[in-house]
Amino acid sequence: MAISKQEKKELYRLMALNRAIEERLTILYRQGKVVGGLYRSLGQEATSVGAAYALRDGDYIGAMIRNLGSLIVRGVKPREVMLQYMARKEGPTGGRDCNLHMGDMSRGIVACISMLGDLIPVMAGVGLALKKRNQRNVAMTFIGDGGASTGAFHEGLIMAAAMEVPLVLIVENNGYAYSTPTSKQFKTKDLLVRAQAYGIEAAQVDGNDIEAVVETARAGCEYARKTWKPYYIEAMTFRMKGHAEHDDASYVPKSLMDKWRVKDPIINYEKKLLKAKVLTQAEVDAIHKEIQSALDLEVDAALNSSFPDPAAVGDRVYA
Amino acid sequence: MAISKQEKKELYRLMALNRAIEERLTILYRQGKVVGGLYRSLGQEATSVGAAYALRDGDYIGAMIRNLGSLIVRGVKPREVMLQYMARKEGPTGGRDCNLHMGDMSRGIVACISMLGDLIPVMAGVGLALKKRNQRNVAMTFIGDGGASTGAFHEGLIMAAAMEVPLVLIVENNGYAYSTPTSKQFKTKDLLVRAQAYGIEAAQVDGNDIEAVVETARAGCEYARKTWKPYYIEAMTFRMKGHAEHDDASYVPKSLMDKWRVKDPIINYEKKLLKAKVLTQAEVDAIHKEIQSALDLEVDAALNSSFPDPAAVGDRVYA
Amino acid sequence: MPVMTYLEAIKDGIRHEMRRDPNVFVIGEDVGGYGGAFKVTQGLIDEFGEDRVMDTPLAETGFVGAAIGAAYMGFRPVVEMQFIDFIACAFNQITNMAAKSHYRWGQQCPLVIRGPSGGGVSGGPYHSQSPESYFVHTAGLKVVMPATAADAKGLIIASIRDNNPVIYLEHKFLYRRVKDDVPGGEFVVPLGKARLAREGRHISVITWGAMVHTALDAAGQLEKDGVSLEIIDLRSLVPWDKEMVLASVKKTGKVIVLHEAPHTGGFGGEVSSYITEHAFSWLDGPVRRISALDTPAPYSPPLEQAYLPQAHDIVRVSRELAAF
Amino acid sequence: MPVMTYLEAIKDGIRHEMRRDPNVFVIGEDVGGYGGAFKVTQGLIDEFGEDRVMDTPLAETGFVGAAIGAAYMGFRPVVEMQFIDFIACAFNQITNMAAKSHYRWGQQCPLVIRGPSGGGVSGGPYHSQSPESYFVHTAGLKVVMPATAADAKGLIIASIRDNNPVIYLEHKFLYRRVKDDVPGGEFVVPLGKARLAREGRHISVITWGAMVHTALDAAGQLEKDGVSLEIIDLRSLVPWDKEMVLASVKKTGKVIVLHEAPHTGGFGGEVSSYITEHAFSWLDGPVRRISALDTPAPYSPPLEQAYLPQAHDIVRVSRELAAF
Ligand SMILES: Cc1ncc(C[n+]2csc(CCOP(=O)(O)OP(=O)(O)O)c2C)c(N)n1
Ligand SMILES: Cc1ncc(C[n+]2csc(CCOP(=O)(O)OP(=O)(O)O)c2C)c(N)n1
Ligand SMILES: [Mg+2]
Ligand SMILES: [Mg+2]
Repeated sequence: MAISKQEKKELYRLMALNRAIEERLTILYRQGKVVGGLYRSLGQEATSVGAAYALRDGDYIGAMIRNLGSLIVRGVKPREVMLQYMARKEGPTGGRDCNLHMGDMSRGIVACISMLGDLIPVMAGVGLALKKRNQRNVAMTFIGDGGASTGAFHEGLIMAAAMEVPLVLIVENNGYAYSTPTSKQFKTKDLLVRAQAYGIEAAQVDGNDIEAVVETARAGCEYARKTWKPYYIEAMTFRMKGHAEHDDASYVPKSLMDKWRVKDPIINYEKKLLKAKVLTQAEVDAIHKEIQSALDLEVDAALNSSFPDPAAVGDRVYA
Repeated sequence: MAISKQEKKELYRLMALNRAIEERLTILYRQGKVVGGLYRSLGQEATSVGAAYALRDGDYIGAMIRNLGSLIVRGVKPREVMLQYMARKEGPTGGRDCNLHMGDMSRGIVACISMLGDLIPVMAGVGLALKKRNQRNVAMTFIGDGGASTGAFHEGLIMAAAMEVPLVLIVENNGYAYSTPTSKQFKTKDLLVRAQAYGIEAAQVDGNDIEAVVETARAGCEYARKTWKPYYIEAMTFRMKGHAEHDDASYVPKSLMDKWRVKDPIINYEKKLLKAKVLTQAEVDAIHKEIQSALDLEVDAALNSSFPDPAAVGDRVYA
Repeated sequence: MPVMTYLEAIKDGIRHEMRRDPNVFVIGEDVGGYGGAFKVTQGLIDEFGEDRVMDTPLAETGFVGAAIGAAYMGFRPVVEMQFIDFIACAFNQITNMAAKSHYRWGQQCPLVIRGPSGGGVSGGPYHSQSPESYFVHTAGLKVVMPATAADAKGLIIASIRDNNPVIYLEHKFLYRRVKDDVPGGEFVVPLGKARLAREGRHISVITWGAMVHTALDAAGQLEKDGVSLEIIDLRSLVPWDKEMVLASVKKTGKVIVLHEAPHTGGFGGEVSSYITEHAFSWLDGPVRRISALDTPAPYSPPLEQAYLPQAHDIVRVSRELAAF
Repeated sequence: MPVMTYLEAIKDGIRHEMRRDPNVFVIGEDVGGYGGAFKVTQGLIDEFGEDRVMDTPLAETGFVGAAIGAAYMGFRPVVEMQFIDFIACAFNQITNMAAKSHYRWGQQCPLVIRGPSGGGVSGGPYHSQSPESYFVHTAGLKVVMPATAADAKGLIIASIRDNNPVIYLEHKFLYRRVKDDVPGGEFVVPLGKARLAREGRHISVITWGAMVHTALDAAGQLEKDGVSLEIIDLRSLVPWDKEMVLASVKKTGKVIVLHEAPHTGGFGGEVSSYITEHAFSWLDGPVRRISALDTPAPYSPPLEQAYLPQAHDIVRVSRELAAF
């Protein structure tokens, strides 16, 4: 299914929104308004937005902490993100959990936990439930090059392969796990080989090319919906910031940053769409302006919202 | 390094001893003398004996509960096995642990625990220690087709590959994990593909052909000693008994049992050595007679040994 | 009322729920055609098929995780650990994923994790553990430990119907040794209600699981000496029946908390402290704890007997308390 | 004596041991060039090189397992959990492999697993846990929780020299907030010896980790009311200093056990029960426990404050006890 002109514009807008929200959060972080750490997806927006864009009604997503783009695509509102990062009462977790640890099954969103890898078997279980219901949908989730070393990654894929369930796993190979480069994590060229170990169909994609990501993810989801089997996508991308805002990433060689800076997924896509006349410069400007003025309101609203009532601390431990 | 005539005789004797000890244990089990379960390696003796036979002075082994053959090769005495299975005071664990859960670092033997897979990272750590000491030896361990699904398997191989340590892993693909056939565990043809996922050198071998096992294991150990890198061997074999003596394995199709019965590693090796005139029938008979009369003494000694003193129960929790 | 073994009663409860609710399914190693290592699920596959009695690869984190995902989707998985000791391999999924999802994001996770626990069968360090204390300390989990066949059924049904993750610890020693009248069909024993296993006058013994039977043994012996034990079988540890316990303590003034798990950090400390906090003025002596030793579970019978609490330990401590 | 932060003191202790014993090495995620998420190991790689300050893949079971193997071989690994919460991912290796090897087969396993624990920094459910109770219940492990910079050093050295697996729980809130005189060079604080953090007359507060400081706060407030708290910092929970605790209890007759971990099944129950068992006749009131709530650790500051024990909770309970 080719990507329509309208979809291209939307993809551009979604990536721009992804980045704009994070930039606002960075400002709020510096102002001491974000509570705790801030995890950026700078440079990885195409993977996050593009993968989720392949989803349909009834599909499920388990986003990780750099997958703001995915959450936006699946209907999470900027306000929710702001409220969550500022630990407010009206945020999606009522201030109980932080950053993108948020879920809402009514919108098909499963919350992650910090322990990397553990969402993979859980999303395999979501896939199992879909199959049990005979519902032709997928359960998509993400993992980093770092998280791919966990036992949960292995056991999750083992389960998905054995049960034949429509799990779509996006492996974001972004060069580093915190300060540890992939060369210290594994000796293979990439992580695509891992899928073969489980007999899982797989593809590799340029994670900075949004259209390629959308097409690959659509093909993967289609396959999973049709066969009930898992699909594995390795997106090659790069983390253009430190692990979190407090980390200046000085351990990343400048040459590597420079190499990837020119591959910026948003700037390049903008150029491409302008060149292809899908967008005009005026439209681009309008998109950004609209995003910014909307975010002004969201940030204000979030800043003016209240913190949770301490009396609520003991609520909701049990269903 | 070709296998010498003398070595061939020894390999035959070791496999015969492996089986004979287990047959005695089965009798003792039926007599109610074995405390707890009994786990046989019937049909897998060539893998267990052959892999360990590739080891040298200074190498380490982490045997699993079907690797009696490996332990014998590495110096464990039949008496120790009897005492352990009968929960006696003078047994290797003083009656604290069961079956082949026994270790002795002075003989290079690391004890397994029941949780499958967990010995793999531990043996990677033994390999790490060897490398730190600049000692050109290997750390060998085993896993079944079932245990290969554990997160510990994945994390152990990830660690061995990343640290580049001389771990030699023998994957015993014996058709079943308890009652679960490999077809319900994984969809790939075999488990050799898993090694590639980690960039680990690997080979597959007929696990019922003792000479092939020895040669493959020697090559793997040689590689690991020389490069400090891990090596992975998949041995194709079959579990000719139930998971334990209480399990009649009625879930295994008769045709499968029949197919593998004719591949018996000991009977076939005996035929081969007789034909090649490495052994005469008289020598074969002598080997068995010697084993049996030695075992008569061992069984008697074990039966006459005492149980642990209950007063010792609290000893040795801390070093 | 039909007489069933403890093991049959568990199966009867699971079967009843599977018939009642199509969202209930069983998942674990060898639970299908083989019927599980102890045969608790034997025969279920014949009635419900492979889709609802699922054999899995050997991957505790994998299948517990998958069960959590299915629970989020509205299913009610009943996960078997082949031996409960292997629950350590899924510890993170249980304590961090399942236990916390309702608190964190309001998502219920109706899940039962069950399996053979406890000692007395020479299982050694990895087939004898009584791990309840690891889970009682994790908010969001419930913990259930039946002592009788009737409770085994009524509590597994309540656990399956509960909207939270429940750790249901069966005692392997009781599987075929305990047999009692079990109501057929619908039968629910609510979580959090203890059972008065024996009425008595002098000392309250608060216990759970297989130790209920050991306490009853001791009570028989002590009766001759004129020491009368009241025995409360907690049935579930989270939630636990504080009211019944306090009422008994206020009656007797003397208390033993008895459990099979090792001593230090065992749930006995929780019960004992709670009693002291809430019934101090009624106590005629210190709350005493009797438990297994602080060692791994040893394999050899003489060692295991010394490790596990025995009736004579209860007799001894009861006499000391009676004389206090 | 040099003044160091709690964090510097940990590093100073590790460095001291690495200089003294070539078998000591550090292993974990990002511990090398990056110096660890909190920079506890910063600079060690410059002095000791990559072979002794090893960055690993993201695999807690893998690197804990590897450390165990190296420990069996005579090395003394110091494993860092990036946050202690991730220790749940290595639970089986720690509780079943490392803890039990000496009992089972006589093999010592000298290993330290350390990492940032505790709350108060809005870390949320997975960066705030105080998991000591999971480990105190596992025979074969030792558990250490320093409250001062000097102890942080003296205890990490004792932990590294210990021949058993030691869970060393640093408190992230104290890393840079606590600063005190720390002896340079050789300095060992033996495991199992508590510290009298404050002498007092009326109520004994038994506590550990960051709560020592909260208790000191409360003591200052109560002094004005004429209520004098004696504060005992346990320093290590396995083994724990029963003698010092009993001596204090016999002096004051009133006790608070205070900890940061959730309430039910916390180590407070162990300490409270033990005191009641062994000093019943000296108690002028029930041993009271103060702890975090039975919830996951919430993220938002007002919730986290309500969750964690605060000085005013100690003040309140102390007044109640004083009036008993
Ligand atoms: C099981 C586990 N161990 C350790 C951590 C701490 N940690 C958080 S992010 C991170 C690096 C993750 O790297 P990667 O998976 O490549 O994701 P990226 O940050 O590059 O998106 C680490 C070690 C964790 N979250 N989970
Ligand atoms: C982590 C873990 N889960 C479950 C078990 C229970 N169990 C013991 S043996 C076994 C099957 C093992 O199969 P495999 O690894 O193929 O070894 P084999 O018995 O065929 O030699 C199972 C499930 C275990 N020992 N460890
Ligand atoms: Mg990464
Ligand atoms: Mg097998």
